[in-house]
Amino acid sequence: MDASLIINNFLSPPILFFFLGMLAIFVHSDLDIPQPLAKFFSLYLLMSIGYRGGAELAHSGMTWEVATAMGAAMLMSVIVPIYTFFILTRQLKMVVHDAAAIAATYGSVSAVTFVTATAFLQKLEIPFGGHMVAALALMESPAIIIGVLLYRLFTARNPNKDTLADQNPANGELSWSELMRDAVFNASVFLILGSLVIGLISGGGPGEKALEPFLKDLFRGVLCFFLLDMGLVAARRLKDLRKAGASLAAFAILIPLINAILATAVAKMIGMSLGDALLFVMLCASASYIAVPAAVRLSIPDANPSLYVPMSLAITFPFNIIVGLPLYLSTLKLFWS
Amino acid sequence: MDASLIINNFLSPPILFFFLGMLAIFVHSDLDIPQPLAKFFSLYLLMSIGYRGGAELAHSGMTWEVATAMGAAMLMSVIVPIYTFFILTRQLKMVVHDAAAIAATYGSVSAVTFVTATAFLQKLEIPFGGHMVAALALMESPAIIIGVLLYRLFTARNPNKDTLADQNPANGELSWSELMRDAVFNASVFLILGSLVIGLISGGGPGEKALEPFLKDLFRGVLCFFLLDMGLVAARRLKDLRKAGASLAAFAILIPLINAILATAVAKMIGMSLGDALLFVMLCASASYIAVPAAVRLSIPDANPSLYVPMSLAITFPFNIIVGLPLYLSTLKLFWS
Amino acid sequence: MDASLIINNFLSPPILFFFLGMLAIFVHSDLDIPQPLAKFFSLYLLMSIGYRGGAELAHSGMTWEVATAMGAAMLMSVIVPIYTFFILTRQLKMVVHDAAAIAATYGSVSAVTFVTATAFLQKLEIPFGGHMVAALALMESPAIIIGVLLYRLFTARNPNKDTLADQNPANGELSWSELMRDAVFNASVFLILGSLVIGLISGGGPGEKALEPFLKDLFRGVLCFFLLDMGLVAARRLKDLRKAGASLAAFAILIPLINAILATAVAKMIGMSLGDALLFVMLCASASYIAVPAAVRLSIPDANPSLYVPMSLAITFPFNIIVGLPLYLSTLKLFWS
Amino acid sequence: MQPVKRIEIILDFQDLAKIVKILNSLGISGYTVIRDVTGSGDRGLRPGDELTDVFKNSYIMTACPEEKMQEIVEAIRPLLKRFGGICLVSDAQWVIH
Amino acid sequence: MQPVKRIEIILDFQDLAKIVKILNSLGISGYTVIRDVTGSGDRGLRPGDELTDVFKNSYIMTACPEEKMQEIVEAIRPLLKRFGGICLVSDAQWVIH
Amino acid sequence: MQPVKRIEIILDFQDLAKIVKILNSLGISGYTVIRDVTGSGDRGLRPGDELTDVFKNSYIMTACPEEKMQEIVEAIRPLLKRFGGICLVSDAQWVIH
Ligand SMILES: Nc1ncnc2c1ncn2[C@@H]1O[C@H](COP(=O)(O)O)[C@@H](O)[C@H]1O
Ligand SMILES: Nc1ncnc2c1ncn2[C@@H]1O[C@H](COP(=O)(O)O)[C@@H](O)[C@H]1O
Ligand SMILES: Nc1ncnc2c1ncn2[C@@H]1O[C@H](COP(=O)(O)O)[C@@H](O)[C@H]1O
Ligand code: NA
Ligand code: NA
Ligand code: NA
Repeated sequence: MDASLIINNFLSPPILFFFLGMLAIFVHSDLDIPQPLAKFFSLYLLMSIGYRGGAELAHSGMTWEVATAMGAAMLMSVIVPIYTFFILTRQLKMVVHDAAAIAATYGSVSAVTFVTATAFLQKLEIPFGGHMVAALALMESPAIIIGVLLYRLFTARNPNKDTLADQNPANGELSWSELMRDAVFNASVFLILGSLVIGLISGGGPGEKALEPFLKDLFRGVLCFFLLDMGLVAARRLKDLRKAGASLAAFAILIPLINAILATAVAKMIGMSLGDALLFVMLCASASYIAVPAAVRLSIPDANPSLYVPMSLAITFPFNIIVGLPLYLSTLKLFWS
Repeated sequence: MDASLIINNFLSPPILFFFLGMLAIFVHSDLDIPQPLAKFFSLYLLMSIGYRGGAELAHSGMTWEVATAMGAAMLMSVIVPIYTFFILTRQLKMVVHDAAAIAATYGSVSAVTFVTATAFLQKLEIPFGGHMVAALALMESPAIIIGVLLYRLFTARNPNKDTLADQNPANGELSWSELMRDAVFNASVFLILGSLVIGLISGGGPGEKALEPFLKDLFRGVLCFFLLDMGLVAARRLKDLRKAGASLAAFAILIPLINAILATAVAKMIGMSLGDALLFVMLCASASYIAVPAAVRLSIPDANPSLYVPMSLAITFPFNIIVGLPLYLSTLKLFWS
Repeated sequence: MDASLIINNFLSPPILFFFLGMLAIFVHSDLDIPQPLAKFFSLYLLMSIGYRGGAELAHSGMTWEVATAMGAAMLMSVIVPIYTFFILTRQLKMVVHDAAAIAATYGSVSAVTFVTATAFLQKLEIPFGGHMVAALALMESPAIIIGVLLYRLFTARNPNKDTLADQNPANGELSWSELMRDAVFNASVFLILGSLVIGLISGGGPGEKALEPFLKDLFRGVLCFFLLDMGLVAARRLKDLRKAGASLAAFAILIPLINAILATAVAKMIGMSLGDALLFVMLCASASYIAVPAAVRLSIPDANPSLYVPMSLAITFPFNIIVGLPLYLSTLKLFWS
Repeated sequence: MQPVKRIEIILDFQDLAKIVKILNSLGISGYTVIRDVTGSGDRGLRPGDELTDVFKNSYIMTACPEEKMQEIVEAIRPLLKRFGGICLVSDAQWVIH
Repeated sequence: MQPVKRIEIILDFQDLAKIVKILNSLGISGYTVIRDVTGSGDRGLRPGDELTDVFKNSYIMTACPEEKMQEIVEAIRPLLKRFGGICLVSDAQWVIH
Repeated sequence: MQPVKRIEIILDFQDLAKIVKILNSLGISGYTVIRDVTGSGDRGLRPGDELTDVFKNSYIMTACPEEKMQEIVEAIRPLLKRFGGICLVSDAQWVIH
């Protein structure tokens, strides 16, 4: 294990600002980032990562490497929600609706984790492909759909449903079109994919150069500001974890580790580059807290958000960016050198 | 016609982000730019364009070229509202209050259209003068005042007015001071003019250099973000167009074309440079959707905003930046080469 | 006196944008900066100044110079609230609660004034030490605590207090923990100190370079935008000054001048560099309008905020950045050359 | 002044469009919306501080004639049953102008 | 507790200052404002998503003694007539403190 | 529908947490908050345009059974006495769902 890598990451400004945010809550400071700003920064990061990924893809072109990465991404986002669902229902005796929601959470991905990982790679000057951004966009939705399918498969039909399911659509069955919209056209998938396509189209041209000061140079600074806010929010959610209990807290650290091992194996098998492999591992290890709640709210209405949200936001996310990032990279280095 | 110019503009990031915003509405994505951010970006663009225009004017100084451009701007913003008013009332049989509001809309200008045009010229490396920003500021208000005058001239005195016009100022007559304030000191005119003066005063000094990263380098990126929001808003207004009907929709495309032709002739006559001419044409072809609604609300209270707002915002604005921009430039090139 | 310095400062973009903001209120323009943006810009400025101060401190290290500056900062923030309190109660016959609040206001410091001063020094290429940021953070709280102590010392026990002070904490005595939190962990002290520590830790590394475009290059532009908003707010508060009366208005200009003289003497005595001395003088001359109201609200509840807020925000702040900055520097130059 | 019923509905931000649709379908074109509202209810705290808009509320108020009130309430009730939220009805006087 | 009238006014964002002026002129110094409110009424949808602040509303509420209510309503009515908006009056109990 | 009391509290933004704590301690888990509200009262104008959050208000509303109302009001009154703000109580009907 490369201890210097861990310390190095620990002492990098984005991570330190994340800690600063958490600290602000612990000492009861009134530090507060206005919500419209936090939202803007997340949109900015998605736009930046999407556009730059697309522009790079325009340079490199569609290759075999790209296709296998997409395949691997697809594969993992199908496997993870299924195996975690059974761990949750069988091993942890969890009710179906919560298990399905947590499975969707851990099968889907966190764009902010990905973004933090790209900043980490850039600092270490390890190159990575623009198509990994496409993999990120690709991995957000399938796990959600699988989670909903599992929920519907394993839930006994509600006897009261028939009385409810009258003419009024508000009472009716799950609306697949609403689910698709929430899972595929939610703001974060939409903006990443859209920016990627715009980057693909206009990359290489003079437009790319003119956007650099905004979309590229500010990236690291905005990330610091954004992680300051994430620290505030994560620390506020920490107390919800008491409800989740020790076994779910352990789950929130162990499953990312297992997913990271699986992803490492897959990445080695298909011959990803070191940078791409780290991003792929981060994606698989990460858990969603933006796309999943939006889609699960309507599709698995009885799932308890005060379980899956703090698990991903207050445990898995900090774990991945603080410990996971250098840990996964030093593990990968063992096999890639 | 230079087709490559059209395609080139069509595929430039700002325009593509505008389309992305429209698409988000069509596919019912929940993408949403927080309103305070959208407002900030518009303030930023006005400040940037104003300051840089002023700084450039400080370099070039007040010349004959500048004076004639101001004169031409003044002329066009008087002619346009008058001739469009008569087309609307005579040809389209429109009631006076709506005709006056639409005439003011098309006589006044859109700063965002102007800003998009400057980015277009910068990409093509066609120079333009800082005084065109002054022309922009100059053209916002006169058409509004003329629109209100036409309204008052052609409206039969309201017989109920006397009962209303008691001591209470709330009931009284049009407040000219309020109109002047809304037309001349509205936020966008004020900020552009103020920044222009600041640029004039401090341009050339070390202050200009220090402001470049913020006011100049970020410009293109902010424009993309801003047009993403404009796309969202324009698409939301599209459905209001049904009320407007086909003849007003045609008006919203034909009048810009006529104004562009008039402006081309005037620009040629006074010997503007190619870059200045394009900006002048864009100003004349553009329609206001910020300054006009604010002033018209009180001065022509019976005008229906769901006519003039979607016309300018959802037809004329997209038409001008997508089709108009390259169209007008390739036409100008015919006469300027 | 160096008149060119005064004119130069007067015509610099940040000051001109401050005037523009004030003008907007005087001409009743509807220009308005959304509050979340204004708050973000203040957070940005604190983060930027903190991080860069810390990074510079990492380069220079902890020296004797740093220690004496901290000592001087501590000394001044103890002396100023005490002597001003007695001027207010004895000379101006002010009631104790208002005197204590105003004393705390003038003993504490204004981060925005400091930030404007650093931009001024950078323009003149006068170097200053990163430890002055630490001095800024150090000077925010002590005066507040002294103000509260003075208030409690000189206020006769309220006879009604006993009936109120029942079991309910809402009725109880001053909560020292709340005061400490408001005085020491308020957002602005917390963010400056936190960013300073992060700068200390990560300064010099590659992280510092990557943050430059955001934290350093944008600084001047953001300052302009921010001062535009400060101009709006200051002008809105001007009319509250009528309540304060002429003697308090004079106080709001004379006390900064006296503090500036005291600070000049102290700075000379301990041998500060010219740049550090100017920042130290600005800190001592400045008055708080962020940290103080938050802490005073609970600790000196009967103090009237419509006295101490407009005094510092609408008189002392503009005076210091417009007249004080070049005045203090040209005075310092007499003794430092 | 004319007596009206003041109906207040507080529900998930993301269900706002559904309520507006129902009001429109009942011919109610007068309502006021406060988009960003936080709170707490049966489904726990909704702090409104996250990136997703899922955990925050919206507020809608409509003043309507008494006879319309029952109709609106009936149309909204199943939505509240399914998605959560509350609905309050109170009396008010509409200032005719 | 003391009975009061709760007057709610919803009108154009840009008319807010006019209402405040009227309240001040009537000696009413207690009121609460929510600046950014959207809605729909006789003059159509006011979505509040544009750059201009023209198409959004503000909300003002003031609790006043019964005898003041009539005076306020009469002063506000012509404003509503001219510029649009609504005014509701309801009963409430003020918690004396 | 079930009769309830609608308690509205408007007070300093920075005292919001104190009110929430009191509500929680009384077992009230249903309330709605509008964080950014401006206004004017005995302590003068609170314009909400400054960098500090000291000069702005928050709004909390809770609908509760009649018997709980007195308890809440009594618990809140000393807070209002010390820190300012107002509390209004009115009648409403809760739409059961
Ligand atoms: N008793 C109540 N009083 C006021 N607001 C409430 C009450 N109960 C619920 N709410 C609001 O309605 C939202 C949804 O409630 P619920 O569906 O019960 O979680 C909450 O987040 C609150 O904003
Ligand atoms: N019946 C109503 N109930 C609640 N709010 C209303 C109602 N009618 C109008 N409003 C509000 O008042 C604003 C102006 O109304 P109007 O002048 O009728 O267009 C609307 O945009 C709504 O926010
Ligand atoms: N009569 C009233 N009607 C409505 N809101 C009020 C009233 N009095 C006070 N308020 C609100 O309560 C806040 C604090 O009031 P006060 O403690 O009296 O300064 C004010 O800023 C207003 O937002
Ligand atoms: Na995952
Ligand atoms: Na025009
Ligand atoms: Na001071």
